[in-house]
Amino acid sequence: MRIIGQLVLAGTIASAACTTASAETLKYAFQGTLNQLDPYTLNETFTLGSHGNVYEGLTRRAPDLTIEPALAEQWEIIEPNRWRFYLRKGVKFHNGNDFNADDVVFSAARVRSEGSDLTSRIDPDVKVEKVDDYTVDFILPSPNPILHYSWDTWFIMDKEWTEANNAVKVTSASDTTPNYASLHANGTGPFTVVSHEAGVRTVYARYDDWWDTAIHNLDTVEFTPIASDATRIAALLSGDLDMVYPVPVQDIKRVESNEATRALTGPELRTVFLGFDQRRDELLHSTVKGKNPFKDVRVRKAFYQALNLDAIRDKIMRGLSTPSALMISPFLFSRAGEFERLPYDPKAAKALLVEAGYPDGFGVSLDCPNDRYVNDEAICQAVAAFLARIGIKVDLNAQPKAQYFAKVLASGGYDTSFYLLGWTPASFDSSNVLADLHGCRDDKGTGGPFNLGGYCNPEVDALTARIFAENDPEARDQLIVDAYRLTLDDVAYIPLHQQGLAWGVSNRVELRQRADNQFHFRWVVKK
Amino acid sequence: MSPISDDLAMERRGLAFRLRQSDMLHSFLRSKIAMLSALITLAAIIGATFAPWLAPHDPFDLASLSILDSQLPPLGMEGADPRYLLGTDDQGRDVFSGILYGARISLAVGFVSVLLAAVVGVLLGLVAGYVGGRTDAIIMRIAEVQLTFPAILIALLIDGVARAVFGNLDRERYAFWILVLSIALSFWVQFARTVRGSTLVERNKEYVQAARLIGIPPFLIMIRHVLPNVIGPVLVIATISLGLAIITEATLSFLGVGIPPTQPSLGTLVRIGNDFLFSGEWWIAMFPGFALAILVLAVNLLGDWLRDALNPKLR
Amino acid sequence: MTQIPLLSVKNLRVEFPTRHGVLTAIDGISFSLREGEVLGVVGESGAGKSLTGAAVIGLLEPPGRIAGGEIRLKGERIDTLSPAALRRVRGKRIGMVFQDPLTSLNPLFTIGDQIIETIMTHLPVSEVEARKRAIALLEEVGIPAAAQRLSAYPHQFSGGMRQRVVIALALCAEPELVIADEPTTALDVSVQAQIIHLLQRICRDHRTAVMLITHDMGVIAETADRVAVMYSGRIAEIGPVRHVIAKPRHPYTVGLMGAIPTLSGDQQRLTQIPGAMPRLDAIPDGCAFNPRCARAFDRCRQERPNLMPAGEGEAACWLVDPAEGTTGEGETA
Amino acid sequence: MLAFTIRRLLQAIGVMLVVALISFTLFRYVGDPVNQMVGLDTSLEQREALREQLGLNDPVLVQFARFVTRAAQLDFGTSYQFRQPVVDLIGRRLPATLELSLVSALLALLCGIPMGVYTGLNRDSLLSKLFLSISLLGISLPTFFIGILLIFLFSVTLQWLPSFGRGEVVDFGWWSTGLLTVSGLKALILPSITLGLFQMTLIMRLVRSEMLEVIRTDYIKFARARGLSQRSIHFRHALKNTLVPVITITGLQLGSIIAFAIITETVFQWPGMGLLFLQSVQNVDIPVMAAYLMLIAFLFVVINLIVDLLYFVVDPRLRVERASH
Amino acid sequence: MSAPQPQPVVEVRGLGRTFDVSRPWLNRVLERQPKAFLKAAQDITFAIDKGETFALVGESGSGKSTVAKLVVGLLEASAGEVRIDGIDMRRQTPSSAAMRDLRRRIQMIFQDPYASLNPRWRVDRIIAEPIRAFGLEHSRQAIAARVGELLELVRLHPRDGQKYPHEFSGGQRQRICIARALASRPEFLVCDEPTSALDVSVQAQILNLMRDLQDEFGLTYLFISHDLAVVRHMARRIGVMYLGRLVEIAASGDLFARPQHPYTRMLMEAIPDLTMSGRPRRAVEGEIPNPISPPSGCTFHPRCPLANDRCRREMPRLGRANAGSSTVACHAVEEGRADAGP
Repeated sequence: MRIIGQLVLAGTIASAACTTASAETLKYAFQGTLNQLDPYTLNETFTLGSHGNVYEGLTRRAPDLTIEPALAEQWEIIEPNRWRFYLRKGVKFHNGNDFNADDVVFSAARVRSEGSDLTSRIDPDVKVEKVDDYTVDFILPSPNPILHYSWDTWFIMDKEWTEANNAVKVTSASDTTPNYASLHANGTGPFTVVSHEAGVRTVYARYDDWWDTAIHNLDTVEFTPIASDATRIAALLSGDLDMVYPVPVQDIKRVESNEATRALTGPELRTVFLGFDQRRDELLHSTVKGKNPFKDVRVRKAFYQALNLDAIRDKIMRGLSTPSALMISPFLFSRAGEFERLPYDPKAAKALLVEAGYPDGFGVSLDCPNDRYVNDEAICQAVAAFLARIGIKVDLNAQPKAQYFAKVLASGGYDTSFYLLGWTPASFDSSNVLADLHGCRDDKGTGGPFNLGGYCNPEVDALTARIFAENDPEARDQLIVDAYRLTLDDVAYIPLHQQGLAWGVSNRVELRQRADNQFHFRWVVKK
Repeated sequence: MSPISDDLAMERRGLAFRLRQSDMLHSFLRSKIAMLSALITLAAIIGATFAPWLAPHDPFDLASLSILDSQLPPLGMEGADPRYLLGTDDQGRDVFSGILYGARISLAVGFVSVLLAAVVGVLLGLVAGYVGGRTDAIIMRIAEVQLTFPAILIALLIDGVARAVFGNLDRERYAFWILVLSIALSFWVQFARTVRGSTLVERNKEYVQAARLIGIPPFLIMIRHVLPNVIGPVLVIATISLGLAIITEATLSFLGVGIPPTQPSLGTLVRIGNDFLFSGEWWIAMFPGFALAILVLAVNLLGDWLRDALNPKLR
Repeated sequence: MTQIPLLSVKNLRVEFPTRHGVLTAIDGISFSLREGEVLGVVGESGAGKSLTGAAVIGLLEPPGRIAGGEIRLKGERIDTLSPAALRRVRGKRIGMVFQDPLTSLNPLFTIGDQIIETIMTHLPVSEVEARKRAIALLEEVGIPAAAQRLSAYPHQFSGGMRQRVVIALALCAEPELVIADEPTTALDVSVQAQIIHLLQRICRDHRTAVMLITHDMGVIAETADRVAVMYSGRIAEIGPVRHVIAKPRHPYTVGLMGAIPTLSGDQQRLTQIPGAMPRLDAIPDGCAFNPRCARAFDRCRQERPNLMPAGEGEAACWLVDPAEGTTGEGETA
Repeated sequence: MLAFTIRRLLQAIGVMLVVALISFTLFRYVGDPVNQMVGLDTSLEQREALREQLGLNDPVLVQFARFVTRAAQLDFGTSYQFRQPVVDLIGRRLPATLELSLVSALLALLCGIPMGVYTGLNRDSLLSKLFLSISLLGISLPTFFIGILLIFLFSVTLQWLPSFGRGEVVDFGWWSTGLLTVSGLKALILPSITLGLFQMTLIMRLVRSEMLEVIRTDYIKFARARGLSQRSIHFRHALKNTLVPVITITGLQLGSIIAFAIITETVFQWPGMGLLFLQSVQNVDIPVMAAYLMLIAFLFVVINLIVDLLYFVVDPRLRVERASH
Repeated sequence: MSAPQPQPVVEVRGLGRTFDVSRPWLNRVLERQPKAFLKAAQDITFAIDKGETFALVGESGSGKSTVAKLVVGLLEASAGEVRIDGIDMRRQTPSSAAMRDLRRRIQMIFQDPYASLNPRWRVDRIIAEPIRAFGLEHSRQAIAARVGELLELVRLHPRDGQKYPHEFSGGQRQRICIARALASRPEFLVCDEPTSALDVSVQAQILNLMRDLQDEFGLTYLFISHDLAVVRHMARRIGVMYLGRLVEIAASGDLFARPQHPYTRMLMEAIPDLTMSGRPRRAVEGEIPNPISPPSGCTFHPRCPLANDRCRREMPRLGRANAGSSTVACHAVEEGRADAGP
């Protein structure tokens, strides 16, 4: 680093943010911001992914997303309703404290306390018991085969540290003084937080006393949020950054063709789909009055068959999407291969519309986010164009996610007739898809909270209930297949595709890409 | 007063006169730049007005778009489709048609917002200048508050409000008015200040006193006597504001407050094309950007010339 | 006398190129000034009197230009000087006083700044000396407490005081000639008299010649030695003041004199010259005054008269041409 | 002058109260902040409880009164998205924006004024026309596009300058400056050009037209008649007289530079207040939005005050003392 | 006077107008300044007979234009009254028929012929405006005919109505102004420096025209000017103003033959002598003081060669002078000290 003048020297010494540039610094950017460090404040992929470098859960996931032991060395279901976790010994938090069962019990309580956004990680009725310093039991009200599926993002905090810093209460927005834990971090993970300036920069450093063997060779990691696609890509291309994500699909070619960079792509877990309001007797935003055309399965099917997903993949997604027959990624359901999409057939679609009594089509507005999914708005435009060909006039209402979600979710009174949404089951399991997206709901969302269109088939609900209780994997999968078949026959949704992940990576860097779009430094090797 | 103006310039007031005076026409014909900019502006207005008849494709007609035709390069490049002179964008829209239709929207936003700003600004300016006193003070304080909210902030706020209030309505329809309102809101102040200034001068002129003397009511005096005499600078500001409004619209589209991409303005086209700048499809951004720059440049040059031509001190 | 006149203007033509063709604003005028002499230039607006002053000092505004003739200062041609050389003449050898003292002074500088800058531009003096001289000048033009007033700004002076400052500025470098363009028009009657007297006194004391441009016959009558009456870019009549006022030869001068109300109040009607001065782009053939002249005859409509001797002065009128056999003597109505 | 200052300050407080009230009325409609604060699967009851806790269910006037009372003590609450006191957040971002704005304004002034003087004096010269054309380009392209093109040229293609961020900064207490390191200065170049171009054009054209008017005034003519040198006439007498409008416009522009920084900061990922504001709008972070708008209004008012005081310096006619005889 | 006096058309009594020129409240408090008032006109009293021309003369700032505006009602008076044919203008409600009729009967001619015509209006529309406003004619033909008539009256051609003001010279414009003023068939014309913006030869035309019109229509003029010669030529009686007050009123001939007030004398002496009679001149001293803080007592005392202590203390009132028709506000005249000079 070159310095101008003496004054600066003094300043530099005072400045903690200044780090010496070395080969082992990783600089990367993401489109969104890391708002705070408290691991329970926001249930959102990027935030959790970032925390995953600092904090650890009892389990963790490998690059292929299989569950691995982490802070728990192993676990067993000692009774159908009792799971026992054996904790790893000799693990130290970044502040030097030992990790033990007290921390797990504490974290289980804190993650379910008021203000936590991750309360769903552990059911409120689950009791957590310390057996000894390194053994913890979880007592469930009913059997749950997927109890630990999302525990890779339930991070264990240090009880002593949290209490000492008066941070037991999860930071709430209404607090006038910030929670210590939202500005500081103390995990067991491979990296410590050196400095964190929300929305500007977060600097991590290697944690030398990490319990696991480090594959990475990093000393420092520097994260900058860059919202503008063009700027983010420019920063990668110009060599200012080692890694950026996401790379807009149209720029993949450019990143690939650049000598010093490459694009890592792969399918993501999220399924993007279209939903209909099938609950109201008259659509809120449509030219059809007095009835709801989406209650007619022929109309839904016509919409389905009017869309050419291959064209959307080739042209909008640049090949970086997998048209999907199911509402869940094939990665997350082993028997997904048994399902196929309905064929693209505009003629048949038109015929279905005529049959349903809409020979001239009708108008409906499509709610669409424009900053949430890959090319979300472009997809909606393409959908509008395809539907236009069978006589459906679509008014596209594309908005930033803030306004979009405020409108279409339960809090906005499910104010939508036709919408585009993406879904990754938090538990990585079909039960979540069936319950949250397909469960019959009332006006407040009880039942299927994210079933925005109010699709309802009691048979599906019955199957879903059985799936939750079934511990035998094969029988369970069969039940899931049966449920999916029902929903597909109903054309409950139009699944579109699993969007692709695209990371731009400098050739100086080796790393592993995970399908859940979490970026973990622990696999990064810098040349 | 310069000696020569005694001899030559018989009169230095009145826009009508100056426009009618062949001086204006002469200076216009002499200035090649003014001619060219007028020509371009005219061409843009005609192109925009008659876009539905001139454009080879209708970029707003979703039914005619085929995503399979997207990202085709302009003629002369490999893989070009002869149907698309300047190539197509990510939705398969013909860029050339998009520019024509986009100019239509940009100009519409510009014209309507400037018109609105001018009407509001001129009226408030007239009243403030003519009535004076407390009315004047209040109007000018409002203008001051207004100045602390630049167009961008206003648009962001109004857009937020509109989304909440009209959220369920067709956005394509109200987005236009949001832009118009935001731009007009931040532009009226300049009109008001200028008109107020000229009105302060005019209201003390003797022709106004003559009108007061025969009992013409103040409102009629303002409209009939003062207004026509303060309209000259308004025209100049309007022209310059038009360019600024078009640019502001484009800028706002970058922040996602602009015209929705199904019916893109020039600015929205640039914003969309922005995403393809690095990926090699430069034509999606550059052609509309070029068109935008030329249009605004022409309007600005026209404004420049108008200002110089209308400024008696520079003759 | 064969002495070289201080200023001699011969056949001066000033033109303005316009798209309608070239307008001739000053059409071949000639006159001269002796040292210490006061020449009044009188005429109605548009007659070209201000332009004449601007042409002499080289401050014609573009596109106006000197298209012919010559201007000599003590025999040296100044109309052909380079801009830099001309700048050394301006202020140094020819001073100028403008009409409006309110706008003649730069409002953002103290009068001291302005005077000292002007002195130091033209005279090789130190700032201290320049300051002394500035104070002396201000005292001479009748500004009380001059030393303190140096640091005052123009807006702190009344109109009459400002015009005194302007005169001081014009006299900074002891010029040989001062061109005063309507120096009293913007002032009140009582102040007018003071300024006229000041100008008279100072020029007499310094032996400075003055070209006094005004539309006010009264001012001329009080101040000038000789007077040139201008009409439509030409000199209609020139001669000793007393002579021109008492016995004008040119019908225009006659009309002009008759149009002025007198204090004696014995006129029932004023003499009025019908019509107005022609615009520059519509100057009639022959004598420019012929359409308004009651005594015009055919020759006036065809041939343009030049100055010819008439009494003690000269007049540009066919009526005074001995060939016409008229005396040309008008009577003040 | 004291009276003047006091009056301006009182007006300023009035303006800021109005700004606050308007902002507040509008915020109600910008969106539901709660949605942004929690994950998707938070229940309605929890959301409602949070809303109640935040006081979002109170009448606007109550919220406004609360806001004003706290704001008077410099307490703008806690950011919904960052869970940090807004004052800290803005305080950390302020230096970045101010440095960028000031450098841009300086750039605009240092280039704009000489170019304006030149073009005003040499109306028909080729260089004038070139300046005018270049400057017109500055207002004919949207800022974001200029920014992207600059990045494309200087960062991606030539790799001379960084494409984003502030580079290395040096802290002095709470103020962090990028002006003292090479990388900080390099990082400043593209954003300040992007931001300053528009203002430079404006100033240049303003100076030009003022110059054109001033050189036609009587006092300039009189200065010529006194044989003063060209330089003194143009740069002493004329330029000073063009300053009053230039100061006014520059003052007004400085306010809008800070607002325009939103765009530039977005394009260059400049960690300033504009970026913060945009993030806040997207995330319905009402406390940050309110504080930002108040700060903008405050800066504007302060700049206006400075401008008015500068008038007194430049123009003696405005100084209080009356003309004496 | 013994002869029965004709009833005056215009009576002005105690007319005054004060402008508040104080600095803003806060400044006054902080700088401990009192409120400041500009007494632009004070205690103005005169009367004009039918068909007569009464002139007000004075230098700039003397308040003569303020009086003109007060008389026609363009300015609200702070004190005093203006009676037209015995009707007090200030007592009328602004929209009443009586007020409308008063307005019709009083018209004004302004100083600047360039500013007094709306440059965007055709001349015929300008002249027709009062006709329409007072509803004097209704059909379009009648209005056009009347406009043509008026144009001819001021020696212009009816066709000139089609032109715009800028197509006319200054003198012609002033004729148009006169035509407009005459459009409402007024009886009383206030002429505020009607020729001071014009050249001498044109001034003569306008002055002659005004006299002709006066003879033709029996008009009454209030004629305001700074030019003593013009005033002498036009007026039968003259009032001299100084710093907002009338200091002397006299018949024209008397005033010029025997000026009483020292200020009047000073003005006379300041006039450049065209006849070059070589009449002795006394240097005029000083300038008009700031009207916001006028001198005490007689406001002329700092410039007056005759001033004594009483003049510095006491404000003189208009009173009949010992000679001729004059009324003068001067202690020296009253005390007979003035006759020593000039």
